[in-house]
Amino acid sequence: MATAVSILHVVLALVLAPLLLGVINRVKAKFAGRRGQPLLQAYYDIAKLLRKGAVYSRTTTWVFRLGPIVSLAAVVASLLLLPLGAVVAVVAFPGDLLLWVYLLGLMRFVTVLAALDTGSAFEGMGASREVQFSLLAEPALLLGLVALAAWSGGLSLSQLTGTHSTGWLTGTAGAITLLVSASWLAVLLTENARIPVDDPNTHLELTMIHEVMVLDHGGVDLGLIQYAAAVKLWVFAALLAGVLLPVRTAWPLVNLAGGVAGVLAVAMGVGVIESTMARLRLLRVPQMLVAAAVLAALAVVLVLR
Amino acid sequence: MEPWLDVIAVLLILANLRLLGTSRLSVCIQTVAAQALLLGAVPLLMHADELSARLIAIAAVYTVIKAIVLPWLLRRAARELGGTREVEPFIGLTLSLLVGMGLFGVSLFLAGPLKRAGQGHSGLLIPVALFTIMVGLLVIISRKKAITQVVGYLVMENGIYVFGVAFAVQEPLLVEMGVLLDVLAAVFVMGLTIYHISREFDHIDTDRLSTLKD
Amino acid sequence: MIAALVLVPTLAALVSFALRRPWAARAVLLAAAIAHTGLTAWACVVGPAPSMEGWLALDATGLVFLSLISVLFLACAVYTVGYLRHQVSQMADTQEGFLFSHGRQATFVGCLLLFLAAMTLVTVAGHLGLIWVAIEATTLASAPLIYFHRHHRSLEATWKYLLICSVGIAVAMLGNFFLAVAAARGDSAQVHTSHLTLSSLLNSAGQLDKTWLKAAFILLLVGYGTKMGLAPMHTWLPDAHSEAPSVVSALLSGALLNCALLAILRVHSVLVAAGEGAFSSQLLVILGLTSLAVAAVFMVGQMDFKRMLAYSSVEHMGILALGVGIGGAAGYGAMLHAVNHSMAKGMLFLLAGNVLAACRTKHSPQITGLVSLLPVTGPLWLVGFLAIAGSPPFGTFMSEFMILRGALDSGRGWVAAFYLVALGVIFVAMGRVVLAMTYGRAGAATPSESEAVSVAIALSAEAPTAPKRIREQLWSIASPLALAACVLMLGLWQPPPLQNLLRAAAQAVGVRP
Amino acid sequence: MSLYVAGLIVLLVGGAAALVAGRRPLANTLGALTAVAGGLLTLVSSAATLAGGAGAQWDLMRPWAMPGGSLHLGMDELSAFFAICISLISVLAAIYGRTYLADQQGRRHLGASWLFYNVLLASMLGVVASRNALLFLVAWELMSLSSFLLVMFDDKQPGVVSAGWTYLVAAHLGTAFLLVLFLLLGSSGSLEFSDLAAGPNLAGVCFVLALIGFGTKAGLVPLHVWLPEAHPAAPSHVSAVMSGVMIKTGIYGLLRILMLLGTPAIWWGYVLIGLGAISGVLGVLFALAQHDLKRLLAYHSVENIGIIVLGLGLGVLGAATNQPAMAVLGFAGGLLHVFNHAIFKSLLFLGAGSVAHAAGTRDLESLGGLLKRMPTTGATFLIGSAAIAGLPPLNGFVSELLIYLGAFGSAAARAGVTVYGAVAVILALGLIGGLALACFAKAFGIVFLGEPRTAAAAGAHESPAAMRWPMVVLAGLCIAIGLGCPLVAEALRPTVYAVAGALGLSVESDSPANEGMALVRRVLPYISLVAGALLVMIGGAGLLRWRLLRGRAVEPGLTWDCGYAAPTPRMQYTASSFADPILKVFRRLIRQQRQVHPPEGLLPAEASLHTHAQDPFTEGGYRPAFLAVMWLSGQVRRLQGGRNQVYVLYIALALLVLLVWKLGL
Repeated sequence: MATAVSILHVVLALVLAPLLLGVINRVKAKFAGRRGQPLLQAYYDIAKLLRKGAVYSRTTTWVFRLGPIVSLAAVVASLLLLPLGAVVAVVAFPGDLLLWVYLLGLMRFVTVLAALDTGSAFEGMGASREVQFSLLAEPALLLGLVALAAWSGGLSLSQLTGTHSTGWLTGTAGAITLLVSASWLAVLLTENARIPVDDPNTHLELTMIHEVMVLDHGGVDLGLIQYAAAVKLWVFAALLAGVLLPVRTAWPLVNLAGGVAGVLAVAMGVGVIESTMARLRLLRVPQMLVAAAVLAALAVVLVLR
Repeated sequence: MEPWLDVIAVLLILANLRLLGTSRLSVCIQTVAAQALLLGAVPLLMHADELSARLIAIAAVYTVIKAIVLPWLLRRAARELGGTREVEPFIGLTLSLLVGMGLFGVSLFLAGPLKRAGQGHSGLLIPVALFTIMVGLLVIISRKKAITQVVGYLVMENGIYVFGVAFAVQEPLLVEMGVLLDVLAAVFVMGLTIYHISREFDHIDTDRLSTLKD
Repeated sequence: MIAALVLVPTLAALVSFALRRPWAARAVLLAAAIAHTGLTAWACVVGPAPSMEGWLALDATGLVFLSLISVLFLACAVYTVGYLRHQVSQMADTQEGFLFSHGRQATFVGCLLLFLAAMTLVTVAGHLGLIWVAIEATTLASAPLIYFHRHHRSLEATWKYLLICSVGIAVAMLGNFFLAVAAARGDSAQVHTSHLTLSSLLNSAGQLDKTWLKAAFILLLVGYGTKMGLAPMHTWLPDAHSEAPSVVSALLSGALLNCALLAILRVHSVLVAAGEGAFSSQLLVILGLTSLAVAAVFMVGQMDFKRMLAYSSVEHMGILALGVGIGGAAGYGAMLHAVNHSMAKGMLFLLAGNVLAACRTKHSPQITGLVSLLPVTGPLWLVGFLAIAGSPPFGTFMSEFMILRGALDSGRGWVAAFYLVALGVIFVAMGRVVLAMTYGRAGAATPSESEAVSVAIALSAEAPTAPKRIREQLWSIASPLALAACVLMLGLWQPPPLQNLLRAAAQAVGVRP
Repeated sequence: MSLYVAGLIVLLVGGAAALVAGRRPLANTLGALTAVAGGLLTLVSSAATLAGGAGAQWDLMRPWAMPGGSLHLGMDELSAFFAICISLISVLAAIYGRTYLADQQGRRHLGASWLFYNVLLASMLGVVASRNALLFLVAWELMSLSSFLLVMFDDKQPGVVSAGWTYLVAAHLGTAFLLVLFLLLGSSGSLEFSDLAAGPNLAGVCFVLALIGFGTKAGLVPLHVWLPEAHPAAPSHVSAVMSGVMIKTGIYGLLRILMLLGTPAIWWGYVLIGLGAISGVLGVLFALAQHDLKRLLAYHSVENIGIIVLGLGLGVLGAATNQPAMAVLGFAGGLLHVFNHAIFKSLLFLGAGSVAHAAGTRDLESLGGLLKRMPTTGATFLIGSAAIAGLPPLNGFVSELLIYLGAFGSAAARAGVTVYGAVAVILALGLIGGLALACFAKAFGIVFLGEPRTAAAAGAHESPAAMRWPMVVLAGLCIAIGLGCPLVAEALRPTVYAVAGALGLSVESDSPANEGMALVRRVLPYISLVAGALLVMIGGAGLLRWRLLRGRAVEPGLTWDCGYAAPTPRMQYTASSFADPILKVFRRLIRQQRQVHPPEGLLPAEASLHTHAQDPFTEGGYRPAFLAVMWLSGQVRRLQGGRNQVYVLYIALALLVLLVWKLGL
């Protein structure tokens, strides 16, 4: 039963991931007083892209073609390792958290290389920023994991978020949860190219990161990339929701439902942030990430004290 | 004979001071020769009661070599060289004398423990030996010319000889002759070198002998 | 037998002086060197008995030094033959460009042989007075050798060598007198110098007067130390080594300095026998460390590679003094190191001669790419550097290692640290010069503006302006190759008989291995 | 045993034979052939030892006519492990090297080069097999010397001589510490390894000496300065051996001494972790700032040694505080990383060699677009890059994972103060991972992707097969180890147990140390599984893409440059620009000279950014120290002023001082 629910989570994630983009956009539209695009707009976009042909720059090589494929595979693999609150991951073993982190790293690596393969200065610039920011996000992510590992005594993501009772935001546990969550929110925003780090809606500003990296991708490749990005958003949102979520029942299906609701809530939260904040200057981003790392470090100290 | 030894010792001291006080090269050489002459007499005086042929022979050879042959060599070298006949000290003659007096004091001080250890014939011989050695070194150190350095070396040798005599270090002939021959040869080679120096350099001035350095 | 060792080179020298033809002199040189080596080898096997009431005696220590002198001399003799064969009547000075001539070849050979005789006498003398005479004789025999190139710098070097060493020797004579006094104390009123034979000194060591003995040691240490090149009495050494013909430098460094060391060792053994070993050891250690420090300081940034080698000799004399002073394993190490240093330094100076002949400058920054320029000398130059710097697999590593071991075993941690720091600095400084010379584009000697230089270059048939591979004469590379092989062998395999000999030598100078 | 010794003999004899062959082309073949033959023999022998358990270990002692020395060789788990690394890499590099050097045949003295190569191999194999301190030291220095001589192969190139000097000096000075170390350990009189033991209160001193001595060889910051000079200067197959395995002998030595010293002190662990973290982070940062491909790789060796030392530090910390699981994981991770780094670093150096060979330059800013021109080199370089960045499913990830696991385990157990050491390890590894990813994105991206930046790069060609195959084999190993990590860990177990056991941990089958190994056994199959799944999914996604695109229009075009229709290669992003933002963040740690000419005005003229990274340890530490010593000695040299009078004065003073001091006159 539990395994079936875990698999169901993966399926749901794969199906619902593009919905998160719709949710975010809807929230932003509401804040702006617009009607906004349809909730399923991301699905339409991806579907349309997957129906198209392709134009490849003569500069590019197979690395460029490999990028979307590998990043999709990597993010789906990371999904397999991902618990959702009390719903354990499909594959859970001690140390899976590291595999999870490094799978996302692999995704980043191939995306960056695909960007560099075009030989365009725009994409090169985006790639450079991508590695810079994710590099700085890494300590925050890892320290958060350390804090949770030390608190839960487990070495598996599923143990970190699932089996222990965080006591819903009270006492030390609550403090740790809050600190880690705040830290990881920053990581989420960075890794998924959201405001205030990046603006997913524009392509051509020199300030762009993720979107400018995929500038030369089109058709099926772009579709795969957009889908992979959506899944990645789900992955981070699920992690965050899993940590914050109070739903720890004996019924796996309830846990799953609660978890999915949590993920959607996180998406809405991201929408709120995007609506209320301006994009940071690029020089400020490292500061934000360092601050996030400090929060996570605080959590570590709190646990280990 | 002991009183004579003291007299000789005093004469040696005076010779040393004269060496330090003079500005003329020829006087220097002359003084060294005189010193050697005095030295030749010392063993004879010390062992006046048991004079042997061997002793006399040694004294004679020594005197001949150090008082006649070597000064003659030096004088010749000095003449060949031409140049000034001054000693050209680094430190003034007065100061040299003062330092010399100081060194004599040091010698007296140093001789104390040595005398206790050795068996003194004359209270003055050991300090005089040390003094002479020091003066020799002082002459080498404080004079510019190469030839004065040879003179200083000779003075030093004289001092060592006095020391040997003072402690009656009576060495078998072979060593003694060897020593003498070595000294002779050393001075001879030095003289030869100076002769070459004179040809190589305009005049004998060891100032010029300082191109090799770090 | 022992006397023959001294007499053969002396007679050969006299013959040589009389010879008119240069080639004949060279033949005499080679013959005498071979004969001397043969006699030495025989002495190694037979172990001749002391003669002349102990005035001549060849013990293990003497045998070690005699052997290394003999072998080195043979190597140098072979090299000298090649060196003299190519002498031209007029040479251009490498620094200032003027023309100069040489001394007579026969005289040069004669002096070399006399030098050998004097050094041999040092090793076989069993009487301190005789040792003194022999050492003074080495000075006199070698002075003309240094002045073989007739120009003002070599003259200056000769003069300094003569004067400073003579002063040192005079001090040593005073030391001998002191020793005689010390020996005579308990005895009779009359001092009798047969006391100064080593055997009698060692036998009656217990009755020696301690104060006089100590004073004597200080005087002898400073006196012979001057000759040996211990700092701060080493000052003649760089000048003489840099200006003398390279083969003479090799002998000075590899053989002469060891003779002076041997003289000090003799006195040291007396002190050890008298129970004052700690006193002399301490002084040796201190002077050894001073020499190391001075050598290190002067080798940093040294531009003249022959001077660099000379300072390296100061360094190694310091190491030897240190090793003897420390004793224990270091005593054996010191004996081994004396052998190693002679071989390695001899090789380096001979190679320096080759380099000088090819590049016509002692200024190392002007020399690059020796490996390409001189296919044998270049690599060997590097090998020599590694060997002298104490890098495995060369024998010097083993000896320096043993000296370090002795230092640490005897609890002298700071001495060991100082030793290592000095060695490190020297390695760095020397490495910089040697590597820059050995490698890189061969673009040696920027020929001086003087016309004379090019004349001389044309005469010597070596054109530094066109840095191309030079075919090297067998005469000039055979000896360095052989010496390199020796040093290498000592680092990989020390024949047991040699080990025994060195052990016995270390024991004889009073350090218990 | 006889195979191993035979291998050594083949190497030495072959080297000598190559030397005799001299400049003839035969020398090249002969040298490479014997290197391969000897390496294969020792590879087989040491693999047999590692696989055969305690029974297959051997010990061979022959007398050596050298006081204190003996020809004592032995092979235990640790030695065998390192011997395998050395043999494997050396064989592949030799195959590569023969072709790499082929165009020098007849022009250069290749015989000497191969002699040095073979001696380097033999001495490395000797180092790991020596059981006598004197023999060890001789082998150690032979290793330094032969590699130095190999570095000097291209001595006509600018900078090589000074690089060689730096290397030689560093190697020699490092050895000085080892001399003292072994003499302290051997104060009982015997220098056999079995008799070595630290005297009372000397264990700490010995550890520090070993750390400095072996750390210099391994390239730990701040003792690393020779490494980025020497490794790029050497021919590439030599760089591969030096960077891949030679520096690991430093790790071997450190482990060997730790094993001799027994139970470690806690602070050793902290020191190791601290140095490892500093080396790792600074190494990769400096690498990021380099524009010379081989120099960049050399700095990555510093980084990877840092990772290895982090693992060892974790192990030592675990051994000191009796946390067997952490210790075993630390050692396992460190040792596995030794092996992994040997593979991918030599792969990368061989790739860099091919690039330099083909394009004639190693300057990143002059390269580009090589993947199309050198497909095999490019693909293998990509695999190596991903592996060194620690990405799954390749081997680099596995070893880092083990170290991570040890640290996370300690954190999860909240085991006292050591937790902070563990957290430091995690943080350092995380930072290193991110930076390495950035750095290799830059290295691979700039060199192989995009358009060629110079004509030389445009005219590059793929290397001959004999140079490609070693790279393919190594890349295959990267993947194989990543996928088959459980098997590899099992093969490594004896070595890990030997180390842990010698450090005072009980490694019986039911002891707690097995927790660590049990964890490894539990985790690694999952890694294989997910890695396999990943590959399947990549295949699936590829299939999907192929299905979707089938029958549709796929056209070539220009890179879309936002409306600017004629991009030139010069408009591509440069390596300097790529790394610049990251380096700015860490500007306090690295000294980068920046020459910026920003675009100015409405119609900007030429603008440029030039960066030049100097090693702050060289520029800020060693060079000023050298200059100070030079200055000081320059002052002291006045003492030798050329005047005889002064010289005699020195003699007189020496006499006076000694007399007054010793006799109190």
